[in-house]
Amino acid sequence: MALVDKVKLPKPLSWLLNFGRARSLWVYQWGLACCAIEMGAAFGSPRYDVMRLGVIPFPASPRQADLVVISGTVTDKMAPVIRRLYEQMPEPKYVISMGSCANCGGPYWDSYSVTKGVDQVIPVDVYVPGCPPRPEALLEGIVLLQERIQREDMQERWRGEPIVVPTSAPSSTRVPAPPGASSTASAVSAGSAQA
Amino acid sequence: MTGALGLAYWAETSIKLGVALIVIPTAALMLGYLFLLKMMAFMQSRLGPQDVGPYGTLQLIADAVKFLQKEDIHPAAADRRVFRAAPVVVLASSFLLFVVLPTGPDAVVENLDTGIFYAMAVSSLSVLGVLMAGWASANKYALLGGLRAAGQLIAYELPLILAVMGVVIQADSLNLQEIVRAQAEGEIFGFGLIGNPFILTQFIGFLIFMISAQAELTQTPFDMPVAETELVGGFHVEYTGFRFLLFFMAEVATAFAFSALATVMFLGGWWIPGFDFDAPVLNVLGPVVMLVKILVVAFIIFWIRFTYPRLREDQLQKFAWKVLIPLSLANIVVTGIFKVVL
Amino acid sequence: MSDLLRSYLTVAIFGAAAVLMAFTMFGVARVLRPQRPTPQKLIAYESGVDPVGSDWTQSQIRYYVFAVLFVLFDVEAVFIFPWATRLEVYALFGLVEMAIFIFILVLGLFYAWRKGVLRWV
Amino acid sequence: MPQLPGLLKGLGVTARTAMRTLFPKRGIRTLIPAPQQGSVTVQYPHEKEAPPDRARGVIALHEENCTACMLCSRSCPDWCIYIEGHKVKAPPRRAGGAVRSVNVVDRFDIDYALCMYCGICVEVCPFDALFWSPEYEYSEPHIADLLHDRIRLSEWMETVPEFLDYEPGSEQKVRKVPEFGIDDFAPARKLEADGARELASGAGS
Amino acid sequence: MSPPPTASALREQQAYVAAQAADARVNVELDTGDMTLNIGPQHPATHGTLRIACQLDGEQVISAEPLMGYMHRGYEKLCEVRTYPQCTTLINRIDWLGSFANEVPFILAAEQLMGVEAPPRAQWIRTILFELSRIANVSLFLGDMGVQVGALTPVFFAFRDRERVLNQIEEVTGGRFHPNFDRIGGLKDDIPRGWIAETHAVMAKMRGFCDEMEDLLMGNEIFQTRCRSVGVIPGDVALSYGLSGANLRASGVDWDLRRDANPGLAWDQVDWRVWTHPDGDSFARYWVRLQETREATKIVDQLLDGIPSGPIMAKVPRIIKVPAGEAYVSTENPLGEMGYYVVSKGGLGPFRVKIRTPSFSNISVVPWVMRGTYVPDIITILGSLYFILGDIDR
Amino acid sequence: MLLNQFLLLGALLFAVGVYGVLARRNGVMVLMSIELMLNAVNLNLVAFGLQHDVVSGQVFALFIIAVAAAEVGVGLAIVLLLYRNRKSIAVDEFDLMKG
Amino acid sequence: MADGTGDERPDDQMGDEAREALAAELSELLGDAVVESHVEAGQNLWLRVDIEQWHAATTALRDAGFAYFGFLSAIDWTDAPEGRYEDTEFDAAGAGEDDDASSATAEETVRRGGGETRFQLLAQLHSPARHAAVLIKADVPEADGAPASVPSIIDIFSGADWHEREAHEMFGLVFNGHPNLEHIYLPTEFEGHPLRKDFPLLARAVKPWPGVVDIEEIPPELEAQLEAEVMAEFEASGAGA
Amino acid sequence: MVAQNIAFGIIAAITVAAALGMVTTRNIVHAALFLVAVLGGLAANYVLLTAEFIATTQVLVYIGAVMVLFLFGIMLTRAPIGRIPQMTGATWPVAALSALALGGITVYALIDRFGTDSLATDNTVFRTADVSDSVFSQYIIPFEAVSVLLLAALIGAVVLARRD
Ligand code: SF4
Ligand code: SF4
Ligand code: SF4
Repeated sequence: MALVDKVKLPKPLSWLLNFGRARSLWVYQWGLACCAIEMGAAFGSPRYDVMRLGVIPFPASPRQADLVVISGTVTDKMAPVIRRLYEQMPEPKYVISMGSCANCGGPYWDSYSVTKGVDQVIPVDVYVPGCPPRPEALLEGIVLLQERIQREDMQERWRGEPIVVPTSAPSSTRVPAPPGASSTASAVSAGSAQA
Repeated sequence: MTGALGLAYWAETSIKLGVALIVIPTAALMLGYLFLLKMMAFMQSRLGPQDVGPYGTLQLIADAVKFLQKEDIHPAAADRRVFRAAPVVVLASSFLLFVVLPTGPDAVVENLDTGIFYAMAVSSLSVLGVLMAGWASANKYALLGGLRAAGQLIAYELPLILAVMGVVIQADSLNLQEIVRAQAEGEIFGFGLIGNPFILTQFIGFLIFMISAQAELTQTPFDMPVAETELVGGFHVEYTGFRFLLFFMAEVATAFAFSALATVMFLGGWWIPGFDFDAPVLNVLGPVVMLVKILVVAFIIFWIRFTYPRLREDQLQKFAWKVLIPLSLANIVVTGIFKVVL
Repeated sequence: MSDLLRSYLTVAIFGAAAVLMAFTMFGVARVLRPQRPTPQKLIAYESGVDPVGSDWTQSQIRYYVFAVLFVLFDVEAVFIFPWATRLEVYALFGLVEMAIFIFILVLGLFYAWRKGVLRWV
Repeated sequence: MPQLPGLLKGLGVTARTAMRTLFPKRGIRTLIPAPQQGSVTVQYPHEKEAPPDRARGVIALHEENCTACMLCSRSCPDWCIYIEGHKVKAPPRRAGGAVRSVNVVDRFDIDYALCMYCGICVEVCPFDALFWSPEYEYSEPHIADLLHDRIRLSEWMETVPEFLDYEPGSEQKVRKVPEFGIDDFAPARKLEADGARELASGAGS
Repeated sequence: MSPPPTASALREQQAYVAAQAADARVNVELDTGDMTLNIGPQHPATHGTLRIACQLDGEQVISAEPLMGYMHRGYEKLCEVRTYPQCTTLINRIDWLGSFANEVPFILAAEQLMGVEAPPRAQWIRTILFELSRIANVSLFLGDMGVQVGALTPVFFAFRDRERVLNQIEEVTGGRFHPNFDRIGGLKDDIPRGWIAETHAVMAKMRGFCDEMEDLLMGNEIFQTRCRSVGVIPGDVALSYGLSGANLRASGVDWDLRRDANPGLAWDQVDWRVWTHPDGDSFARYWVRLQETREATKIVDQLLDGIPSGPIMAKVPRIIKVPAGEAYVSTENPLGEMGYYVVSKGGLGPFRVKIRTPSFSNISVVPWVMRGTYVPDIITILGSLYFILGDIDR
Repeated sequence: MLLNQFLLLGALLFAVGVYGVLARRNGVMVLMSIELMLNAVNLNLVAFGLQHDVVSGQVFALFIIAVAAAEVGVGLAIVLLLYRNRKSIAVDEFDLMKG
Repeated sequence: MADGTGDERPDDQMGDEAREALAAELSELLGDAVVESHVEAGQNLWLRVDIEQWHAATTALRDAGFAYFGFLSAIDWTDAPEGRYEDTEFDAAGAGEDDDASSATAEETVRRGGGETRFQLLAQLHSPARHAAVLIKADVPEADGAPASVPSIIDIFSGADWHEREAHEMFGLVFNGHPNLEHIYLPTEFEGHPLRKDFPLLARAVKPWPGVVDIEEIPPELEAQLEAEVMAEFEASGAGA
Repeated sequence: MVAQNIAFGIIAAITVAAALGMVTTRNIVHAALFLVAVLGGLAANYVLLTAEFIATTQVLVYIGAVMVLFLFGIMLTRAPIGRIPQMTGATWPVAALSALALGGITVYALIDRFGTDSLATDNTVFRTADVSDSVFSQYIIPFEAVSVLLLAALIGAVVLARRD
């Protein structure tokens, strides 16, 4: 149906479209556990105010959301719900996994009722470490995600593959930040931070 | 008929249409950006959008671009045709409102004789769109939200209409230009320098109008139908992408239009004290004056929205039927008495 | 063509413009957006669980009474509008007429109030 | 005092906040809007606030001190520290001493995807080899990259702040953070370069 | 200080119930058909993942049954396979808004079994941190309640001012809200230089925040219309459901473990009072919490000025083994009575830990209190009962 | 324009309305068909008014709109009442004489 | 102020004598229902009642002023394979050094209020008026490998509803008279009772413990040679001087 | 004139189509929405007939109020999405025949009687004021009667909708 996945778009146009997606991430108001409070702080606290970056925490329904932050423990009982809500979001959609619990079970790695990582249920675009991650850490994850969306290849994305960023170096050969740099995150986000 | 610009009908209409097509989305964007994003942020000691464009001005543009790329979902159980038509109905209702808004002696799309009556009629169309959306989504939250919204819209439509009546009695006309003229040429207690903005004599009417407008726009404290914490957004729960965008745009554009109506009817409209009523220069200055007044009124609407909690459904119905409607009827009678006696 | 018809032609054009605008956006979006429906995606959203019960409901009878009230008062407003523009001409006579009219309708409102149907829910 | 209706008071609160945010300046410059100063927002990617020194952001490893004693790994509630090492002979500490047998860390990984940032490992380490650094910016698109190896962990040493002084009345002693130098964490690598490891493993097989 | 609330709640509640019963009768005759509405597990009103299955009759609730477990993480089992220090850090995460307060009763229970007592300095600092986490926790409620009734702004104010408290907590413990700072026999570390003065300043700010909330939200007539006489819980019902904390005190029961069963912290050293409210409705719960936050800032101020000097750690072995025995210690946490029933067999870890969490009991009253209310009231009542998911589901 | 344009349109709508009233089983549908018929009449009234250059046509139309509104209000209430008692709004199932 | 108050009451927390007195009083009140009572100085008061009289005893306590429901739960007294409540092989290695914690593991002290069966029911009730709390326990006998059903007390304390459901889910206890004994936390298809000691935590069994000593020893045949090399280097560097 | 006729043609076509849709659709909400289209078309016809006030009233009262009432009524009597079987009774052929016959006769009569009488729309415009004057002089009694009628309808609706 869509033409975009068949036709190569001119550079400025695809830049604009990527810009729209990257800079208007309506994020779903949905928290799971302790991390949700730090997420709430990132979204709701004037000190962090994620709206500056174009991440707008308005929608309460997945239908209007572009981004979901899985913030907290994913239990086996919750996993199908997460799966469904993720499915109910319209494409293109992005997922940030926030905190150790969502990354791979965290403190409850040996529990009988906790899913060991949300990536067993839905694909994840960015993992934010921490327990809980500071709100700034979530912001860093969001900046990283925005960078990646800005460089995304729409054709690939529309066909359903997760984010493909052609220019970024394979992660295994990543360059550690030079000593003294305050940002030790990946080169991509460091670039954005100085931009 | 040749219009003010002395052009043929078609040329003139095309120009007006063009202007309107630019003005309406711009108005929506401006209100959205200024109040919905920035003003709210400042009231909460935040900054609001800041990174997208200078001071975040491009935020809503980015939103629009994004919404255009979103997948379009019709829930399987939904009634597709009605589902699709609903936002268009709502948008058309708010578009049609703009037809009669005067911004200068000649700067008006069409100066309909039934002016305000027409405005009330088209604004009531949005109820239909809301009910359609709520029903067609095949979703409980949406249906509940749609019904509540419809119930609220009709309840507050009445005081809205009745509050206007006082102005109509004072101005002796339904025509919005005539209403502006009546304010410009009127005088209060012999003091005619600033004319007679009807807010002075119709303060009760103005209050009722503003309260009802707030409710018609489903803004807090009357936003129970779209309450996020209960109904996850009400009738537009299931809407995605640009269809949601249409609802959103219509909402903000209607807010703009209602502020404009309030300005025209109660705040003296585009007229500037000291000018001739028909001075052509007002065609240029008028819109500016209007814009300033509209922004003031819209500011109040959004200010209240960001400050207040919302009323419960039964409370706001009670308020409409037991307070506002009797009050506005009384206002009509009192205004009538003054009109006849004085 | 009379002025009147021209004015309303403009109104029609504006209405059409609104619809057209919606459809243009629809067209643009159609080109740009992906379309990957899955069965899950098309289920009604209900806080993430299976919708329970049927997808429609009935509202209560109260809604209906409010709607009737609204219709009747709306009709009343239709009569008041022209009256209001000509009140100066009708003077006291018109005032009394309308006062009676409004009074009778307010009686209805009062009746409904007393009967306790002005309670939402 | 007559009570203002709550409705108006509320409007006053929001309006006041908005004014304070928009026009924070005093005196003649009151009329210049300066929301960036008036708001409490720290504009994250452009400006960064330093977290408190004790903040538990990431664990840094001072490799020189680590004896691969496994204590941290054992007391970690999440089982997320992976240590491997081998024994080498080291010269005596002072003249006349005997040759010592020391552990060299070959692998020291912390899985930050799993870690619960409790600090138990830092606390139990008897040799002051682990330190908290307040850094937090290490999100990754691939979960495997959240496993920080000993090189990455050693680099975090750079960012470890000094320990804080205490309020009066305390009897705690202020500890010191070891100096971080690029040579300091080298011994393991140097020994590696010397071929000790190859020697040992070659002889074992 | 707000004007004292009037106690007309009971009569109003009766009228309300009667009116609703009349409505219910009409509707039964109408047989408008039941509708089941799910609120949650994903729903903005449920602070996470509680799910409330409501049977509705039109807009009225016939029955509301909380379905939980979407956040059940199995603390009690996990505690059995962890050592005491590992448990301490795990149970931080039960009530994630007031985490330091979670550690305290557990540590106290372990100390009771071991027969050690923390030195006074540690006790004072514990109490300060305890009250700070209460402020951090309840101030979020004060704002969030606004969201539940539809006001956008209060929650931003709450987050804004709460950050200051979190900063203070983090400066001492290193964690914004999972401090893991309490140790059996004392504390992990002492407070850094300059902290006391800063905290005094923050407390003043928090009092300002309380005033702001009072003007912005609690004094607002719309808020009062929404909350008064809504969700009335009489005192005896509250007791029988085991409600605790501000929910209990808002029902007129004068019961506060800090005063009535002080298990060895410094509350008895300072001057403060317990607030109760006779109405038992949503408004009363908000009112009581607002007063308690104020009171907590006063407690902190007093405690800060009187911290005794000395060590922060009692003599305990480096590897902690708790002698066999059983102990139950509960404290007045931000959400209510949180208690740990610790059974030890003398090993490195507890044999069984029963965690009595306040929210679990507090929310168990929901089916009772929701009957006959309106859909929007569900949200108000849930909001005013104030629960934390981790605290319900554990 | 011809007078008959409008009259014929009115006649057609009226006939359609008649069909609706007779053929539909659903009470609400019947009411809606009646509305249709009333509107057809209204159209004729206004057209005739214009033809004869009197305003009365419009005034009558106005009154008819008012009456129609009242009619719908009561009519729908009756349908609801029937529904309440019979769980159905199929009109041909009701034999009102039998009660 | 007429309301919204709570005047400071004297610090009348329960002393040990009062606790003893209360124990005596309650024992008397409950009569032969009480199997045993126990008071721990400065702490808590335990009452062990006969399971048959569980319902009657709770009612009596409620009527005696203990109307504030605390909690209800159970204990499984069997030993679990992976618990840390006793030394495991790993812990033993590190724990040896300063093991001066008193290890009074005599059965009586472990089971305050006693207990002979595998499962024991446990509840706590407050009396706000007396500022006292009591922990009541009852042994749940086993029949055919499953715990016998116990009487439900939700007609006395409405709040016990969820607590009993939880105990049912976690321990498999069956409460007679409970209207809705379903899973409260776990998905309906979940099998087993997690808080029973024999319920295994799979993740712990599957994942290798990273704490096992993973240090490669120097092969003994090379030891002397390496030692000499190191010594030589040490001396060559002049540090030995 | 031509423009008016074209406009009329379009409007009439839409109106008739919508009317037919209304009586044949099997989805009751669709039927209501078709009725909205019919009413909208009629409003446009009123404008063509220079009855501006009636046109606006049509929109305000019919579309904005009566149709809302209908939709409420529909949702009160179960409005499932999708089709309702048996919306049309078994007697529909008879009904169709009668309607056809009626329509045929009327059409014949109209054409016979009025033939090609034309309407002069350019010189007569009834403004709102004219309607008003007429109501408040000539038709004052019906006007007051309307208020009583409305009151009666209101009481009727309240009584019917409420049972006690
Ligand atoms: S990662 Fe830590 S803070 Fe986040 S939800 Fe899990 S336990 Fe809570
Ligand atoms: S901080 Fe805690 S969880 Fe993380 S590695 Fe250290 S001991 Fe393990
Ligand atoms: S970091 Fe410390 S505890 Fe861990 S192995 Fe090294 S020396 Fe031992």
